[in-house]
Amino acid sequence: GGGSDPYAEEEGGSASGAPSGAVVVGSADFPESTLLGNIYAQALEAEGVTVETRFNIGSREVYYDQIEAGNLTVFPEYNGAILFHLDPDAESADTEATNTALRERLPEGLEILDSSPAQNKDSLTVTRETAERENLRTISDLDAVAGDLVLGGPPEFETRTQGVVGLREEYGLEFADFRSLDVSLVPQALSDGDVQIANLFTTDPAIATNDFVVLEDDRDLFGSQNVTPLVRGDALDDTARAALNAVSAELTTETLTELNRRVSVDHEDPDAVAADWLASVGLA
Amino acid sequence: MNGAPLIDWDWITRNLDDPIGTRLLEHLYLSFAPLLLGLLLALPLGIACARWRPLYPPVFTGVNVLYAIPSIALFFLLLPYTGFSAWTAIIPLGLYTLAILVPNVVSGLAQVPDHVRQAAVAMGFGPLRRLIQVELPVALPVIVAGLRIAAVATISMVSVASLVGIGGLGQLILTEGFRRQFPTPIVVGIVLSVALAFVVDGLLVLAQRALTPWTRDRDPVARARPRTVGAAKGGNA
Amino acid sequence: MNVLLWVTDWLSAPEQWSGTAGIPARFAEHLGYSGLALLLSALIAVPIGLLTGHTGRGGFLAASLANVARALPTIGVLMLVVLAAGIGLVPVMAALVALAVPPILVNTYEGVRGVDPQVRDAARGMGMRGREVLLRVELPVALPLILVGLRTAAIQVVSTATIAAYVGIGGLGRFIVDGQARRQFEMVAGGALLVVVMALLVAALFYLLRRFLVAPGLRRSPGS
Amino acid sequence: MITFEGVTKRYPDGTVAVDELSLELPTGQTTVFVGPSGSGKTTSLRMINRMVEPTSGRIAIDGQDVRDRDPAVLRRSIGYVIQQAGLFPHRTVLDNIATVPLLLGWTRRRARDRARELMEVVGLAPEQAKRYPHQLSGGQQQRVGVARALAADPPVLLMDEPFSAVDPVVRTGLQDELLRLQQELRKTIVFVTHDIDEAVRIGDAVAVFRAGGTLAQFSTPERLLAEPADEFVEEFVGYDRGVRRLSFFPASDLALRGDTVLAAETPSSEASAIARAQGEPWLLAVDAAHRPIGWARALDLDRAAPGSTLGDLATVGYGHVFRVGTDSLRAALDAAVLSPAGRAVGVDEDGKVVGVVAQAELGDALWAVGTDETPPAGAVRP
Amino acid sequence: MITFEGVTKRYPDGTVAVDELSLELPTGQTTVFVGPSGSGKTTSLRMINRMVEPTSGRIAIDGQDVRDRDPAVLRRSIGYVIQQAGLFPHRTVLDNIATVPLLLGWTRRRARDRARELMEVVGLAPEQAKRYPHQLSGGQQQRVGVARALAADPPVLLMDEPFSAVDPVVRTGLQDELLRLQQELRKTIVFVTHDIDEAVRIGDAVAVFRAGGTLAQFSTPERLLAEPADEFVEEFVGYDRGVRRLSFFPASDLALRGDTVLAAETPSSEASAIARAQGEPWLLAVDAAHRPIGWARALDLDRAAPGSTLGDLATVGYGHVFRVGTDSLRAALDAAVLSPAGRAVGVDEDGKVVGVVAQAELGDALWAVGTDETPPAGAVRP
Ligand SMILES: Nc1ncnc2c1ncn2[C@@H]1O[C@H](COP(=O)(O)OP(=O)(O)OP(=O)(O)O)[C@@H](O)[C@H]1O
Ligand SMILES: Nc1ncnc2c1ncn2[C@@H]1O[C@H](COP(=O)(O)OP(=O)(O)OP(=O)(O)O)[C@@H](O)[C@H]1O
Ligand SMILES: [Mg+2]
Ligand SMILES: [Mg+2]
Repeated sequence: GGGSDPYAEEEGGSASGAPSGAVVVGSADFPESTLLGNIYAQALEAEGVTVETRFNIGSREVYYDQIEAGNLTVFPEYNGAILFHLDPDAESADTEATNTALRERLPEGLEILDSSPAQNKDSLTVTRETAERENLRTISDLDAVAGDLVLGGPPEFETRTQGVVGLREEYGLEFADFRSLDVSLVPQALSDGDVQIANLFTTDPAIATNDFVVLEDDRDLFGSQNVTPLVRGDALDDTARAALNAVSAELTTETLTELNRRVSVDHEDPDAVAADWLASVGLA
Repeated sequence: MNGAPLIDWDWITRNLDDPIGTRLLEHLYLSFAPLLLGLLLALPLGIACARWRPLYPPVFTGVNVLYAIPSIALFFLLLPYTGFSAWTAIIPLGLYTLAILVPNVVSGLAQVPDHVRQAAVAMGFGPLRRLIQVELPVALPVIVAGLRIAAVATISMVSVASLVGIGGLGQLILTEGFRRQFPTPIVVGIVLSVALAFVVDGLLVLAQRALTPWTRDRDPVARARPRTVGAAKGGNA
Repeated sequence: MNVLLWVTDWLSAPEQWSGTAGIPARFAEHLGYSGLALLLSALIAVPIGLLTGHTGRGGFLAASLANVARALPTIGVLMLVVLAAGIGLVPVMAALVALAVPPILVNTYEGVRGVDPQVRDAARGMGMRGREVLLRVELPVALPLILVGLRTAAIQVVSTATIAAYVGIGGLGRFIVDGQARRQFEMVAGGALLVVVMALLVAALFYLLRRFLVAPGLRRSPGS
Repeated sequence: MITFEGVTKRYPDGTVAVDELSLELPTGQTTVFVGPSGSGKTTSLRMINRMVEPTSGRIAIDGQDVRDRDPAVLRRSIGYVIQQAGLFPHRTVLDNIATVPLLLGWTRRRARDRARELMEVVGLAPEQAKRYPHQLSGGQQQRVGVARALAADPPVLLMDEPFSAVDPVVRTGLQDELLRLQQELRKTIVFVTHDIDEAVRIGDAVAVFRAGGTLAQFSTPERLLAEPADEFVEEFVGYDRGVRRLSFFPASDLALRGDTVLAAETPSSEASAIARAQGEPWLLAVDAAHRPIGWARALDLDRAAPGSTLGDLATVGYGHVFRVGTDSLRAALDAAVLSPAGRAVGVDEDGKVVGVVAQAELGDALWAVGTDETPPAGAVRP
Repeated sequence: MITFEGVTKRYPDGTVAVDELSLELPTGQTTVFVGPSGSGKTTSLRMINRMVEPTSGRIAIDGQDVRDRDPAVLRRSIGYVIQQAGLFPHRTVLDNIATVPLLLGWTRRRARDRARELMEVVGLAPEQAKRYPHQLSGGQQQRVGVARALAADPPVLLMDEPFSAVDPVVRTGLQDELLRLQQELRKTIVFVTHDIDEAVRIGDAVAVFRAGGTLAQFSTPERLLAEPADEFVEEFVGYDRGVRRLSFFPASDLALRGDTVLAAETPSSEASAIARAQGEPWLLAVDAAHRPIGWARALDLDRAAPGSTLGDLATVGYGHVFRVGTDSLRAALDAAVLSPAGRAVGVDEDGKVVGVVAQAELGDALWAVGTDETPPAGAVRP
């Protein structure tokens, strides 16, 4: 389940600062974000924090402003992604370096809490069949065959440094064509053979279900994308911070992938999956 | 899909209240507001065009050009200005209704029989009083007919706004369904959207009957069909 | 105003005018999808409209179905068919045809129904058989309204074919969707402008069709 | 009195609809504008209530130039009835009629009471008050139109082809109604039609317009038929005007003879003797109430069986009758032509025979019409 | 000959539109169906070309049951004209007229030639061939409708209120046209109207329908006016039928006197002498071509200045004239009533005076109409 009517109270706007009382947890409009939002909300509630939720808000362009304005106080984010949002020219590196760079660029009032080990990174992924036929394991292995492959991914992948541009510059790869697709269509396009190589997120359950092969990012192009709570510092007390950091500590890429699978493949409700997991790790 | 049934009744019962219910209400609001906005713009515009005929061709072209702009594009283009407020959906959808409502207002007024207008002048009605007490009431059935088409079209178009994250039942379709490769929310979204369109249409018919008692038992066949004027046909873009 | 400037910049960049992702190619794709969808819709809706209008039977059913179709949310249809049939042309056509059939059907039906009963009667009274009445009298007399229906449908299809971009096939929607994803608003606006241009061309085409297909004796009847 | 003084109307497209029209329409009378299509009748009418403004010239009501008055106020004081009645489709019959009173600021209750009163005046049943115009027949709609025009009791009534959209039978009924109303109300009525019969029937005076918006003739209806001013008018009033003109001469001036009218019980022999004495070949048999039974031929009476009565032989029917008090020469002629005896039977209001018109007498009356320049005062209406 | 034998039509909703109708419509003649609205005229007409199928009974054309023929083929052999002409709005006048020939498989050239020919027959200018129906006046549209029905030269013509949508003047013109055409073509025409005047004018025979779809009377127009079968018919044919009936009696039977017709140059004194000799108070002055100049009163001649001529005194005008060869008693009566002398002037085709009808003579003719049961053979048309 998602949040209440997200713009019901918008008009008046409490742009002046943190909302009085409740912590407002948001999420973007893709399943993993909603799942994480649910996990955060429930973990906070378990610690007695009053929580409001505003889930399924559109793209980062939309919700980031809302966090800045103080209408949202806790948001599940990825450290690399916010960094590039704030500074498209930033260098990506490991988790620590990314977080350091990010903290420098975050505006007044916003901060990130502890990053979890769980990463949802961009990847280049192929079917097992292609991997075996062309003998692919790393992105560098594509060198010989890239010219025969059509790459599929969300539209922005074509123009990003952490995308087609970087692949050209870092790896020297030129693909036969780039096909832009809505994120949720990419796995299907790959398995149907509409594209031969795809930009997938590493926690996408479709990777396991379809037995896709994720090629190793041997030159570290995609940087780190650790799940990290983006928060308004003044809205959270120590209890709340501790609760969120506890979640980050427990969350791994494998767990996240499994939880994603339950939401997107088994079509379980995200709030139920969140509750389940929190209980299993003793956080609720 | 994975061979799963098209409809997962379990999901529906679990989510009946939220998000299904909330999205439905949101959808209603997102449809109603553009209609209201459209009507508020179309009435003066249509009245002006009916009175000063040369105004009509450029206005007609204008509203139709607006209508031809893909809604996704308009949503995207408005985003930087209106941001994440309902206006991002309401403004484009409201503008679209003009292509339906303006021609209907004009033709509704044009359809006021000349002898009725003459009679009103001859009885000493001033222009404004004539408009309000005679011409608009007589034009009402045609205007409401346009409103019906616009309502159905708008209700079906609201969903597109989900692509910018403001789409009522479209959210159900996009985030609950499409992004999770889960047909049930999509089917529920479609069915509810159609049902909403029918209910609203029915309510408009009832409203028209209540507002225009003089059209009753006139021509039952004509009443059952919405009237078609110019390019004014529903649909979504 | 600088939006306009960006758009002209974008439009005048030479790289936009060549290649499989250039404007001409996208324009042609868009035109192709729209034309195909309109053709399919016309093949479905015109015969049904003519028949129901001619016989007066099944008209209510056809109109009701058209009403349902009109209320369908296009992206819902699109996404459902994508889940069922995969990406490609099929979901796009399904969504566009569902969109285009109602106006064509309703206008064709109304056009034939609206033929002056006296004229229909005279045709029968002169010894025309059903088919002759339909083809020689009802169809030509209904033609202006049928064209209005086709035009309405065509413009909607052109403007809605942008959704093709969502399911990975081209068309002018690509510019809009990609522009949004990449935060290049001049591309979104440029794409929208191209769609409007195509819609205007379609309107012009229908104006010509009306001039050449509709008997001069009917030109005063409903329509543009 | 409504006065046109050298009134010209040139429309923006150059059409001269009315050309130097000068006319005086007397108060309390019905003046009919008649003429072919496009001859400027409607334009002239509409200049009176300023729905059209003259290009030059002056129109005055009772001496006051209409241009000195606020158009809306002026119009509220002038009733206006048009062809399709111009009823408001969205208002009930009652509310249609109450329109002008409400505009004048009457209370709703008073306006409605007045409307109900007028419904009766124009012959509409009270249960039609709540109907909408489309639920009425054409004739009823016209009645509502007239009632609406009369609602605020305006002294002037403009009627533009008010009855031309209804069928001939209803039309005659509406004309009768209007004549009856006018008898009572004595409004200054300007009535446009292009039907000369209607003009002659309704008008105290008739203005014949010709193409180009000029006046071809302005006179009483009777004079119009008797002396068309020129060939245009003559053609316009049409063939048949001779017989039609007979409508203006009352049958009451005819000398009726009662001596050939006998009770049906009169023995044949006695009747025969009377016929011979009068030199009349036909006798009219009447019943005890003095109502006509039929004509008997004198010849047959002679040959009748003894003991038979006049009634036994009067089988030929009596053709038509005419009402002495109200009918015209035209009706008397009609009755005579249809009578097997070639003689017209005149009856009174109750249908009792007043007498029989001798052929010579009727002939004299007819042939005199051509020479007789003015019809007698109190001429009956057609 | 078209025969109805006990034909009944009951519509699915139970309305009995035509009830046991039996009729014979003679070949080459015009039969008019007349009657109030809803009396089954149209239904009866449409059963002839099977646009409506009878519930029971039999309709035959020249003995052949229409049900034995393919409807489409049957209809192509029967012309059909309806109220608003039912023209095809998308075809030119020429192509409208050519419709049936093309259906019959004629070549386009032949069909068009035929259409052009027919345009002339019905009085349409050739330059209207390329026009579309909406560019024509109502009367012209009706002409196209008639031409279209005649195109394949069908022996039978069905006309359903063909002229009722045009104004009275045009309507009379179209009726004249039809009469002239029929004189030539001698089709079997069935003509529906609810205008009794039109029926009487157009029809060789008139069938009066009454509500419920039964026949009230079937007879010649003259007889219909003379002897309405019952009160319904009498009311339907309307008042005035007496004078109207005069239309069926030719004026040619009137005895004309030439002795009171004198050249205009006749000296007054001479004329006065003649008047005295004839015992006539009025003399008609004619010019050298024997055309009427005006009436002079014998009384005035006596008092005239010496040397003056009849023409100097004949200033009174001569009123109307009637054409001896073609006009009816009705026209003669009209002329007499309008004449200042009370006497009708009869002229020939060229407008030359044939003679003057004495009052007594006209009166006798009029009064005789009531008794005269059958009009003389070759009766003139109204
Ligand atoms: N608004 C107008 N603009 C231009 N010409 C007009 C206008 N109204 C009327 N006319 C022209 O003025 C002339 C007189 O018109 P008017 O309506 O007064 O005629 P009418 O006698 O009432 O005719 P009808 O019997 O057809 O009603 C016509 O030639 C008409 O075409
Ligand atoms: N298709 C139909 N179904 C049911 N009733 C019909 C139908 N057509 C005609 N009627 C009824 O049959 C009766 C006769 O109709 P018809 O049209 O023959 O009358 P009509 O004499 O031609 O009248 P009008 O003068 O009005 O044309 C009417 O009562 C009419 O309502
Ligand atoms: Mg007029
Ligand atoms: Mg009929």
